[in-house]
Amino acid sequence: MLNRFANPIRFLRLADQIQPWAAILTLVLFAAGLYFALFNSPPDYQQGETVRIMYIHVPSAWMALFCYTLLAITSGVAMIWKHPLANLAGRATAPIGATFTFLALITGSIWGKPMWGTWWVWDARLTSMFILFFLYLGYIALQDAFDNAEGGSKAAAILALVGFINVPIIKFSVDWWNTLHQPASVIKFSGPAIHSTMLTPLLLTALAFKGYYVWLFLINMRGEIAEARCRALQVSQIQNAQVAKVATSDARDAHAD
Amino acid sequence: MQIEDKISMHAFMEFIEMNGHAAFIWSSYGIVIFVLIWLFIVGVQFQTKSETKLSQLNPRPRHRSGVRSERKTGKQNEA
Amino acid sequence: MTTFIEIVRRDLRLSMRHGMDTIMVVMFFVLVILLLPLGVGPEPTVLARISGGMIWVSALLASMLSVERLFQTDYEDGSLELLVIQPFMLELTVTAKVISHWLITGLPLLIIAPLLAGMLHTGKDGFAALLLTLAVGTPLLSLIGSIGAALILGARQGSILLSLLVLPLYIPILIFGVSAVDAAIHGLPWRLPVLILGSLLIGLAPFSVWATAAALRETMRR
Amino acid sequence: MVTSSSDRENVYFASDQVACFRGGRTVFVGVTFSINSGGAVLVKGPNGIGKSTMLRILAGLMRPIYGTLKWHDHKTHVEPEIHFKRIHYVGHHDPVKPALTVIENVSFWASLHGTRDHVQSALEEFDIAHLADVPARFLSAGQKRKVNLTRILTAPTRLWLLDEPTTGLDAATVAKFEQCMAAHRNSGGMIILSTHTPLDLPEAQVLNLSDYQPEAAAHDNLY
Repeated sequence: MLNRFANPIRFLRLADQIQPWAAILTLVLFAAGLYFALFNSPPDYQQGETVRIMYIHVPSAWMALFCYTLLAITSGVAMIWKHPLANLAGRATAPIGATFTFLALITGSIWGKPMWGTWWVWDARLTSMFILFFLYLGYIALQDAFDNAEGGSKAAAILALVGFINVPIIKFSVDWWNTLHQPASVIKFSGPAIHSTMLTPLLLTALAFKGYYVWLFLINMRGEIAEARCRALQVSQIQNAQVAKVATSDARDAHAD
Repeated sequence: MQIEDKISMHAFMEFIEMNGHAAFIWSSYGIVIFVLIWLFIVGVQFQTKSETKLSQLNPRPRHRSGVRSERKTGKQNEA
Repeated sequence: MTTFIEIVRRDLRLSMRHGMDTIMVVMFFVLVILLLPLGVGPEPTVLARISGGMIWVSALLASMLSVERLFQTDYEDGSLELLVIQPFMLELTVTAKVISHWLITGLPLLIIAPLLAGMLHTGKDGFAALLLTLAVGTPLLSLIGSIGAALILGARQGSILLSLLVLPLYIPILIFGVSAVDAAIHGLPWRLPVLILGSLLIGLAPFSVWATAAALRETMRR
Repeated sequence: MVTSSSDRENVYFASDQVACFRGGRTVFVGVTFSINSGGAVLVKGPNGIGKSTMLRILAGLMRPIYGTLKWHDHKTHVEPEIHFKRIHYVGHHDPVKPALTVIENVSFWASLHGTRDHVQSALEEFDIAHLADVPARFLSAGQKRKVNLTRILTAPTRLWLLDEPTTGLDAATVAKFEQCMAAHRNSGGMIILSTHTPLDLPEAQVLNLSDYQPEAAAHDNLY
């Protein structure tokens, strides 16, 4: 009856099969991506060499949004089907997503220095990435703010859903705010205009990051599952010890009569 | 022999120098790779720490990929 | 319906008896505005230019600080436990709590805002926009703030956590509110941002109430 | 095991194989009992065995991880509001607002159940009518508990779920409360309560949660 719960053994066996493939895929793709980004692609006519920073800035921004979407999906699953592994999946995804957002911000500001002359520009994309970073921090902080981990994950799941609904609204309002205060950003960098030779390193790095996510996600999940088991065992050992103590005291009374 | 080396050396230096933006490009790549590796190490440490904690709490044969079969047989012939 | 009015009446009576909640919020609001000229300098031109933004930012912070206590007292004395198992929808209770919170804190901010706008030399035609955007914006602040307030029940360092959870979600309200006020001050058409703010209120209200109720149920399951 | 000997048709409230999972562990498993009008169940067991959790599940505050609760064979979690209309739950805390007077507190909770007229009679029942206009901050813990118990007298419901109702009450009040419980059961009501102080509850079924502890192995495949 109890194994109605998600049996982690199935998940762990699945993880064993996927993990080596994810590892190989990540390393190969990242190597290829680096090769294309640094050696094989021509410098941009306008920005010159600094366009190479874009090859890691844009994929990490994509990863930031990708991980937040996954966070919202796992939270939805956790709330609707009360799937215990879904909560753990949220705990495993959040740090990876937060790190990619942080990387997107860092590379964005480094990219801004040669192009716009200052480390930080209140550009619409960078600002909404900055806000997304705080949504991640809120999720992670809320998870660990409670004594029992399950309660924390449930509250964080609701926050992830609320945040997910608000991300498009925030994006829309920041774009509105940006057009209001800054008629046109200096470099109108529109997507489709990306030259085809630039597309291959961009996609390779993006796929490499996704492979990296799967790889690290599985590792984090193992840790989270082990952590959850430790919690369950510690609590049940206390419980068994208590029941045992009660049993021995009854036995002693019976013996005494 | 001398000239090719010099040319390749020159090309290599020029490549590194990325006409003036070397610092920005290499620093951003360096930071990204460093942070990704650091996050990976943190993940692995977290996994091993909690799994060792688990094995101490519950010494019965746990699901360990690969190790599982020999652990189980080891158990059987002991019992 | 009577239960709805009953809850609102109880909350209003409770805050009237204390009376402190409203005064605290208004004092905070006025104090933040007081700091502005001391920090930025009293020249009317400078103050007028940033007055819309400053009034909105301080109204937002005042509303966020007051929303933290929304469920806290009921959570501590066990009333929340009973409110969750009342024979009517929990969402109704949450709506009543949010409305009573708006009446206690949002409305006073609305009343005091023109006075402060005058002190910051905002243009006369900025007043209408300010009042309208605050009238539409402060209920939205209470709604989203109530989600945060429900999520942090029983958490360590609840107040810091609340600001971390809620401020990113307040950003769209701030942007549309201030853009309407600034547009009005410069004589430009300012209807569109107010309409967007209104649609946000109508769109997010049911979702926020559902999320708060879900958060309260989770709190009971902890 | 609690034998459910009562005949099926007038069984009002039944719990079937209820299991609870809380704070990372299984609190209890396979709890089955049924109660019909006029019945009472005494939940027993040492501290931390999950008595309060059991009552919170019966009240609908928490959802069991397995098993169902049925009221006349209708699952209670399907229409929670209807279930809430039939129960009163008394927890550890007394929901009494210090700023409001006693009568305001009690009539607030009564009005949530839609009745306002029983308030005065309920106050007299527990002889705290003289405190009606006293702000609750002047009340002692015992008096606050009395106000809490008065609350459930104002609106008649079928099922009372009481979690250690008589802690902090003096002997006279406990006797008075026992009379109220007896009256409630005579009028067809039901009571499920847990208590550590001796409480006279004639022919009550005993539900000892120690019999429903999960075996140690059950934890293995939990996570």
